[in-house]
Amino acid sequence: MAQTLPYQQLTTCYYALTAVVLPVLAFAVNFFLKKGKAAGWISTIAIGATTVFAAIVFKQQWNAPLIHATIPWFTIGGTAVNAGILLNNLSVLLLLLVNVIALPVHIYSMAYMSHDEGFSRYFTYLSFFCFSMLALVVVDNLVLFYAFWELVGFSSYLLIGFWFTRDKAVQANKKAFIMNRIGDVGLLIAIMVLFSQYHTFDLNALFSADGLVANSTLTNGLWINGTSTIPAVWQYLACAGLFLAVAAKSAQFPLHTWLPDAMEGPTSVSALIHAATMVAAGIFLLGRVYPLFSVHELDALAIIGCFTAFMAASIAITQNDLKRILAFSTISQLGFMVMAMGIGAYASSLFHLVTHAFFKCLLFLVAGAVIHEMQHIRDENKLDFDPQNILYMGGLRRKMPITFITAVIAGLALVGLPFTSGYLSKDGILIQAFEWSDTKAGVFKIIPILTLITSWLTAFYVARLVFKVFFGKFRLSEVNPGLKLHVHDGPWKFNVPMIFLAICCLFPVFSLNPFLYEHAWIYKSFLPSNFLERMNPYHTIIPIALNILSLLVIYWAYAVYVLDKKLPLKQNNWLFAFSYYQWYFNEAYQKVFVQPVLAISTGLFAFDRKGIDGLIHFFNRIILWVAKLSAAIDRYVVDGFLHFVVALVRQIGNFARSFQTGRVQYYLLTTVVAIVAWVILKILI
Amino acid sequence: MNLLTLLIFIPLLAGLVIAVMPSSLRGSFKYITLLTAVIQLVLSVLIYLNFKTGATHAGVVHEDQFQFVQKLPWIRLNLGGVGDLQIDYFVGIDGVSVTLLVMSALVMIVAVIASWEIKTNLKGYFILFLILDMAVFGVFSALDFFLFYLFYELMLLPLYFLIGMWGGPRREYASIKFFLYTLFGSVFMLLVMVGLYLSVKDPVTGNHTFNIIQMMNPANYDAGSVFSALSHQTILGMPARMVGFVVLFIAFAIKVPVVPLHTWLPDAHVEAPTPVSILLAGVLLKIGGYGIIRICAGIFPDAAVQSSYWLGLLGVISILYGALNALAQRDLKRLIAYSSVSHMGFVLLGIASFTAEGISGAIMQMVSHGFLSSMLFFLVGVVYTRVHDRDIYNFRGLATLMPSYTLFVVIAFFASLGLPGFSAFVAEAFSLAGAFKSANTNGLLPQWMAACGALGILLGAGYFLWTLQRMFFGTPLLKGGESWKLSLTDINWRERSALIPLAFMALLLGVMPSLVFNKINDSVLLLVDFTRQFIK
Amino acid sequence: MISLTHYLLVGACLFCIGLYVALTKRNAIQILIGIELMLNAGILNLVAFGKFDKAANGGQLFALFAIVLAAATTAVALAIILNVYRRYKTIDPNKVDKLKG
Amino acid sequence: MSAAQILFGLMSFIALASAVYVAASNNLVRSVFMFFVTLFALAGLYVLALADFVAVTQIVIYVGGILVLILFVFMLSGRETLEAMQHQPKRLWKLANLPAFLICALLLIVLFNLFMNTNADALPWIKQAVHNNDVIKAENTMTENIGINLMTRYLLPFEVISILLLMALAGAAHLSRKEAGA
Amino acid sequence: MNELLPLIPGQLEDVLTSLRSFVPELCLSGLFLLVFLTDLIAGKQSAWLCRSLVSAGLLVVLFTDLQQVALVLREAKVLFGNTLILTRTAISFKLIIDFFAVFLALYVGLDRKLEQHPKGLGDLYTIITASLLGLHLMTMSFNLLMLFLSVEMVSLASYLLAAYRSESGFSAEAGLKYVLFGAVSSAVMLYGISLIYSLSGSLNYLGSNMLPGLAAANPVLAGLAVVLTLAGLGFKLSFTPMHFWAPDVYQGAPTPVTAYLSILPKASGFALLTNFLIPFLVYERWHAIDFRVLISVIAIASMIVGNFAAIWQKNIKRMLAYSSIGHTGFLLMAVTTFTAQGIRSLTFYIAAYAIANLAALMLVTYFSDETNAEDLEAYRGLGLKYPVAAVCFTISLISLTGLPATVGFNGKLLVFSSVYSIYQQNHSIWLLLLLITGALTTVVSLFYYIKVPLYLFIKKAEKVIEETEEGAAPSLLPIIIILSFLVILLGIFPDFLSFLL
Repeated sequence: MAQTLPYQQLTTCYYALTAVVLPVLAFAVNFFLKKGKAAGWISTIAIGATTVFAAIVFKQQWNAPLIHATIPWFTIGGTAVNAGILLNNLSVLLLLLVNVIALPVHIYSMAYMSHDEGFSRYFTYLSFFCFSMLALVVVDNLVLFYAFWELVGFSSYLLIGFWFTRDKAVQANKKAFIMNRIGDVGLLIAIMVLFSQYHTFDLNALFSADGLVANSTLTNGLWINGTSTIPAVWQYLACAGLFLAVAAKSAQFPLHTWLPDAMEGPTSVSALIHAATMVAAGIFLLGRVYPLFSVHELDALAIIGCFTAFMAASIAITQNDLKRILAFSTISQLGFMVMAMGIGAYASSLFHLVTHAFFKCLLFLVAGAVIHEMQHIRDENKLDFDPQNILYMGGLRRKMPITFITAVIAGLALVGLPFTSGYLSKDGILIQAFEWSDTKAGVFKIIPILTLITSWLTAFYVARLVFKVFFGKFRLSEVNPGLKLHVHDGPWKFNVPMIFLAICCLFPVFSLNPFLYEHAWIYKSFLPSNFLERMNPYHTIIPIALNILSLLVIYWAYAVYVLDKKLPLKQNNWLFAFSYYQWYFNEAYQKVFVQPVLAISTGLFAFDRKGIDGLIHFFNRIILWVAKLSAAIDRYVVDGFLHFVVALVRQIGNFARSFQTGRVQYYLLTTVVAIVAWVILKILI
Repeated sequence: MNLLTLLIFIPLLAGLVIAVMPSSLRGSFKYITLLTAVIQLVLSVLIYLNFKTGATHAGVVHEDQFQFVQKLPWIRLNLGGVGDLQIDYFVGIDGVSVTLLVMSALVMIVAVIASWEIKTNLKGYFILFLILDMAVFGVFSALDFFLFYLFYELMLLPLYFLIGMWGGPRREYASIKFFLYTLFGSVFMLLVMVGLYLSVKDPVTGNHTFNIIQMMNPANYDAGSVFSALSHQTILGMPARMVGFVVLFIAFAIKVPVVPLHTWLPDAHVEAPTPVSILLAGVLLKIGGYGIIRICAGIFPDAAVQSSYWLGLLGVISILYGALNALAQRDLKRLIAYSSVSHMGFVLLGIASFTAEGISGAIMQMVSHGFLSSMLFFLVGVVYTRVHDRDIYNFRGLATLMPSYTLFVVIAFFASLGLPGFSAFVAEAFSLAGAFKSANTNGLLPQWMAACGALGILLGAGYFLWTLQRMFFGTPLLKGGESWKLSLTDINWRERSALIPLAFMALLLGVMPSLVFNKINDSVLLLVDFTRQFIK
Repeated sequence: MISLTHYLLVGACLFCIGLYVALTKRNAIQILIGIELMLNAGILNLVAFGKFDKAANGGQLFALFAIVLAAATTAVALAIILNVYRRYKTIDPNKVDKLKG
Repeated sequence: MSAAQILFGLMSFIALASAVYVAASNNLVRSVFMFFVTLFALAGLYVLALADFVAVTQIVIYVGGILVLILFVFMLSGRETLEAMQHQPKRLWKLANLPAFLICALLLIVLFNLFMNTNADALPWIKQAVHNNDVIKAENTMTENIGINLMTRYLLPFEVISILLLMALAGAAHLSRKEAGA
Repeated sequence: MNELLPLIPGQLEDVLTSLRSFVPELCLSGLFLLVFLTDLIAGKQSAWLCRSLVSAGLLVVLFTDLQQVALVLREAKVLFGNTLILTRTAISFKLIIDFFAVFLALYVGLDRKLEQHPKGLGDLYTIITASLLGLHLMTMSFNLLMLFLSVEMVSLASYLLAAYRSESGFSAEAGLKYVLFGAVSSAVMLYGISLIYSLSGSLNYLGSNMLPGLAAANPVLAGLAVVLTLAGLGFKLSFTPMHFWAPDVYQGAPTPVTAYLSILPKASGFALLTNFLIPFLVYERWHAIDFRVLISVIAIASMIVGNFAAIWQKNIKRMLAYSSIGHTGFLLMAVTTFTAQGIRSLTFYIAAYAIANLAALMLVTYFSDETNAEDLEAYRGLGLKYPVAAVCFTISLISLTGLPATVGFNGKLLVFSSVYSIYQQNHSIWLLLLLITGALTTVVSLFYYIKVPLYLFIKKAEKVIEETEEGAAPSLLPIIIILSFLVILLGIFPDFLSFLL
């Protein structure tokens, strides 16, 4: 370390570095060892050790003054680019979070992937991902940030396409990478704008409390920094680029469609990367560059976040693929976080990031466990069905109690019922959204209201998911009576991580007071904004209204899915078999609630598929078309010009030799004509 | 013995040795060539290690700051009226050239290894190869324009034959196209060279001189000479210096190649045998970029700065156009050839910015592309030698059949598309950063160019990933069926030995770009400083 | 006194007639005759103007040399024509056109 | 009009008329003989220009040399040659000759125009020669003069042309030689 | 008696002093007589004897040429009463001519077709030796009579050489065309000279009357006179529009003769041209013709016609013929400078062109003798069968194209620089056009030159290559190798050549 840091800080730095480096060592070892079961242990031990270091760093650094340690990396022109780490609350929190999520997932994976041919490859990739992710959170400059930002995407690419012989997986990873690349380009442009304005890549210099960004202003269409002034449009462009990056990584509208497709990867990967860590990187980025955004840009963030949240939730309602439901849910929750950033609820947003990481990861692990069993059934009975379809499941709560319980805890956290972590974080966002809207024009009320509706939709789909999977009867055996069913909870490698994560979904981990999000330690450490005096009525009304209605929704769902056992969608032919009252309820439910929502949902889904994806396909086609066109231009115009020149040269040559008739008198005549022509020319001039 | 001279002429020596050896020893030719290449690598590494940095060793426009200089009087023709024709054997390097030398030396080795696949006319092949080898190093080290031009042209003929004799089915067309294209550029370069020679006088001897460094000093120009900045001469109504610059630029742009002067490249690459493709993409394209920096920008900084907008525009067009064309290809080699066009566009964009970041990025991109394109072409050669087919649609699921091969392909592809951790990322990022910064610092390039250039990165991901998906992933399905399956064995130790160093270098430079930047920084800064005074 | 212009004019006529003969005749020997006419036009000029160059006598001597050279040329040309006749059985130079393009 | 002028007119007329006949005739033998006439007429013109030695040479070499040579060629190549040469299709005016005719006429017009515009008798050098009395008079015998000049001032050309003739001799002899003899 | 008598001793004295500067020519004359007599006496065996005699004699002549250098170190010498001028440039030209004459003398005996000529080669040597005298005189002539005489001498020799293989129809046809075209040209030239004489009363370039007389005359008439004279020279140089004979004759003539025709008369023709033109340029009252423009236009036309038409050629000799027209254009470019530097570059370029062209034509002979290959198509795949010869061919063609590391490149560079330095002074658009055309036609020339290596190496032979029974003369290839080596050596160290020129 170049700077002289106090010994304490120096060790902290080394610990942090060790935490980053260990996974890459594991990666290297696995990479060169090739096949072998040892890979799982190597990676897991590495991540375990990393977790320990991360915890130490966290302990030492949480709420302590930030540490910024650098070594010179290279010098380009007049700019010395340093490599270093920046440890503040944000980074150490994420450092710990990633590890705490990654460790259970590693353990889980050892069981989950144990029969896969690519076992060691899997852990190689996984370690690489951990390395990239951990490095991403601690690095101190934009170049490195971009580097790891993209490496995270790359490892995600590798993991989504882990089963590379499956066409869908390969399509999905390509899509994911390219969409992320769009975001990367945005980020790159943003970085370049910042660099050209501030001539540095250093995050601390740029974004610290009294950093360069904080001291520059946007006035009269100009972006003024101490040394240079450029048109404000570049500031907008930087923000747009950053937003694009966030949208791509955190699957925000309109770049969200890769995430559902990314579910083609192993479930454990989805749990780690596409639920808890990588997708949160966008939020992390927002947290890092927060000072850059002006008020209007934040408003735009809020709107888009809110819209994404609502849209994804409404889509999640009707999905039947277990992992897709969770994927849309993730998009929705990320939307919450982005919106929270937009409304200035910086602390809540990060808080939600943390809590969400736990419960969503847990949900995926649960899903993985269930799918694992379903696959087992499929293979054992030599059937052909989609093991991820929740319509085939049901009643698993007795077969898989631990899984069930953890699922319920995670689900409740996701819904945001009291005593869970989700309650704490989500509540805060909602309350602050209402408070924020008070300061804005009336139209902005839509945002908190839409958020509220989204919460209820969340409650519904979570309930639907849990009921479909764990309640009622096992629907597959109704269709195939002779089904061999050896369904049970997974091995300890499944259970221990799940239980651990379930514990993390409960309130004591974050706040001793289960009802007041302001008391959460994470929240407190992130300098909450000032307008949250518990004076206003939102703080009472919203939690109560929200939770009561949520419970109501869950009950509806219970009514529909457990008591009814029939999908409300196909009600007409099945209704008479059930009680009138229930039918009436269903009818009402259909008419009043489900159908409109479903309509919106299908509409939005269609929009998602046809509209956004269609648009992307359209762009894709346009690009391909342009590519073909330019290839044609290349062949026919550019090369054609060349061939034309060659033909021209040959024709001139042909003309020149056309005089060469072989007749000597003709030659003489030509010569004489030339001379006489010269004489006449001479006379005329 | 001067290291640089040794470096340049060792291949010639080896070529002579091969020339006099009887054909019965033809098996040993490749080993001799390999040995030569290894010696060259050792020498170039020695040079690299002994290369001094610091503001007093920046070079560029200061003749005394060049290193490993050897200057011998060579041609002194008494021409009567206008004094002696003064041509020196003058070689030396500064930051701009040193990294390119090391890169070239390594790529040479890879090309020699790739030459194992050559089975016919070994003697001719290796002699031509070695002549080419010599010319390449000569070009990078020559500081006398005449010498530079000599080496520059000396590359044409060996390449013509290498493509023409050992190439694919349309080799005649490709080789003649290549030759004519390049010659077109270089003949006009000759005219400008002569014009420069007659405009510049060596202040010491008073003779006209071909010394490139002296051509950079406006004080050395004869008052009233064509290219004197003060005399404001015109050629066909255009400012003479601008004409000179444009002509030189076109000559080098053909080499780079810059759209729309690129169409020789896909044909040449597709038809060339693998080692020649490697050399072509890995080394020869760099000569274009090197020439633009050293010659165009060095000798005509005023014109270069004036026309930087157009240079940048051409760079951006190359980036996008090359990438789009790559997307439309189904021949793997052609795809990679077009990707070269796209990647070299970054070089031009970086240079056009005339910022330290941009030019460093451009040089880095040249070095990086040298490694990566060699790797890519080598990889194409691997498949092609096995089944003699390169059509992307004829393959599927190669990852299952050739896992190690696929690993290298993935590395090469991702490194090429600018994945951080590999050299191309640093290079492209800083080329773009330079271009971006330009608007702010010297006002030469508008920012939208950099932004458009960034789109090229995106498109790059498009075609590489598409290829990966289409060709390597999925379940194996080959056009040639079982027989192909049998021939498509995974890469062997020899192929590995070529690929690993390249991949390693790409990675090393990605992680430690200072290996390049430290050596070039002083020169780049000086160059930027030097050009800055011409910015109005 | 005969004006020199007259000599020039006669020479010009002779030259042009000779040229016409050389350009149009389909017989190598006739072409040769045309050439002799052209040569004589030149000689005529030399002789006419040589009158005013008594000391050096350039005109007349040149004329002598020219006559001798014409003779030598004719001899060589005839030898060649004879050869062509042996090969092609014609001395029409337009029919002797295997070499062209 | 002096006798010289009349003679000049006559000689010129004969020379040009016979030349035109040569141009117009398709009969080889006749044109050869008309060419003979032209040469004689020209020799007359030379005499009028006070170049008697040249005139004599003209007659000796052309008539005695060249024409005889041409006739020799006829004979060497045999009777059938002569017939083949004589029996050419009658084409006095062929359209194909039109361009040649036009260009020759054009050249003639140009030359006439130029010569008429130039007062040849008043050229500076001629005036100077008259002034220096460097003009050949009718009473001078130029043969002596020519002899001296050939041996002094023009010695080199004189010697060179001897080599030239020797070479032409060797070459022409080589070409005309029968192959079998070698 | 005669008023000339008093002048005789002075003039004889002049002749005697001039003889001292006339040693090479005297040697040549002696050699001519010797060869002529040997040929007469020796009969059938004469070829071998004559060849050795000529080669040895030429070496002596070369030596005497070199000795002459000392004579003209300070200033040019005027010989034989203003008929000849001996300058350093003339010596350079003579050196070039004699040097290549040695090679040609060796070469003619190595061409199988010529060697098998039933009438023997003895006369050929006689003619060549005599023509060399003419060539020498051409380089030095400073007088219209000498000009006409020397041109005629060379022309006559050329006709005879072109038609030499009397058993071949092509040779006879080439001879016929050549002699007819040449005779008309010389008639035209004679007419032009007679006009010059008419207008000025002088045959000496520097005679007191010539230039003032011409300058005072009607500019069109004076111009016409000069242009007609130039037309005769143009025939020797074969520049456009006097080039038409060249392709036919070059193709039809025996290959060594083609080599002779494309090198020697061309070289001395340029000497003659510069000698003829420079007085006009020096004389400031001459305005009838701007020679720089005229020559530039001719040069451009020649470069275009020669190079572009060559693209179409299938026969190698014919292609080289067209290319030599192009080279004439390029050489004229050097003439347009009318400076010492330009003339030096001219001689250099001629030498460069001559080496490469000679080598190329020898290779034409070589392949023709080995496999009866005359056309490009027949060259298919020969490169792999005859690698050394094919490599030499490539080298010489590269030199003709003017790519570096060959002597042709240096020549091109020198010509470009000399033209450029003039352009720098006067900014004449014509010079710029010349430069651009020169560059463009270089590219075009590659287009056809490269076809030869293309067919030799790259195109695969479609059928089995048939070899002739006896093959090429064994000593042909070593000579070719020497020449190719010279091409490279002088490409890298042009000093060796420029030292001599």
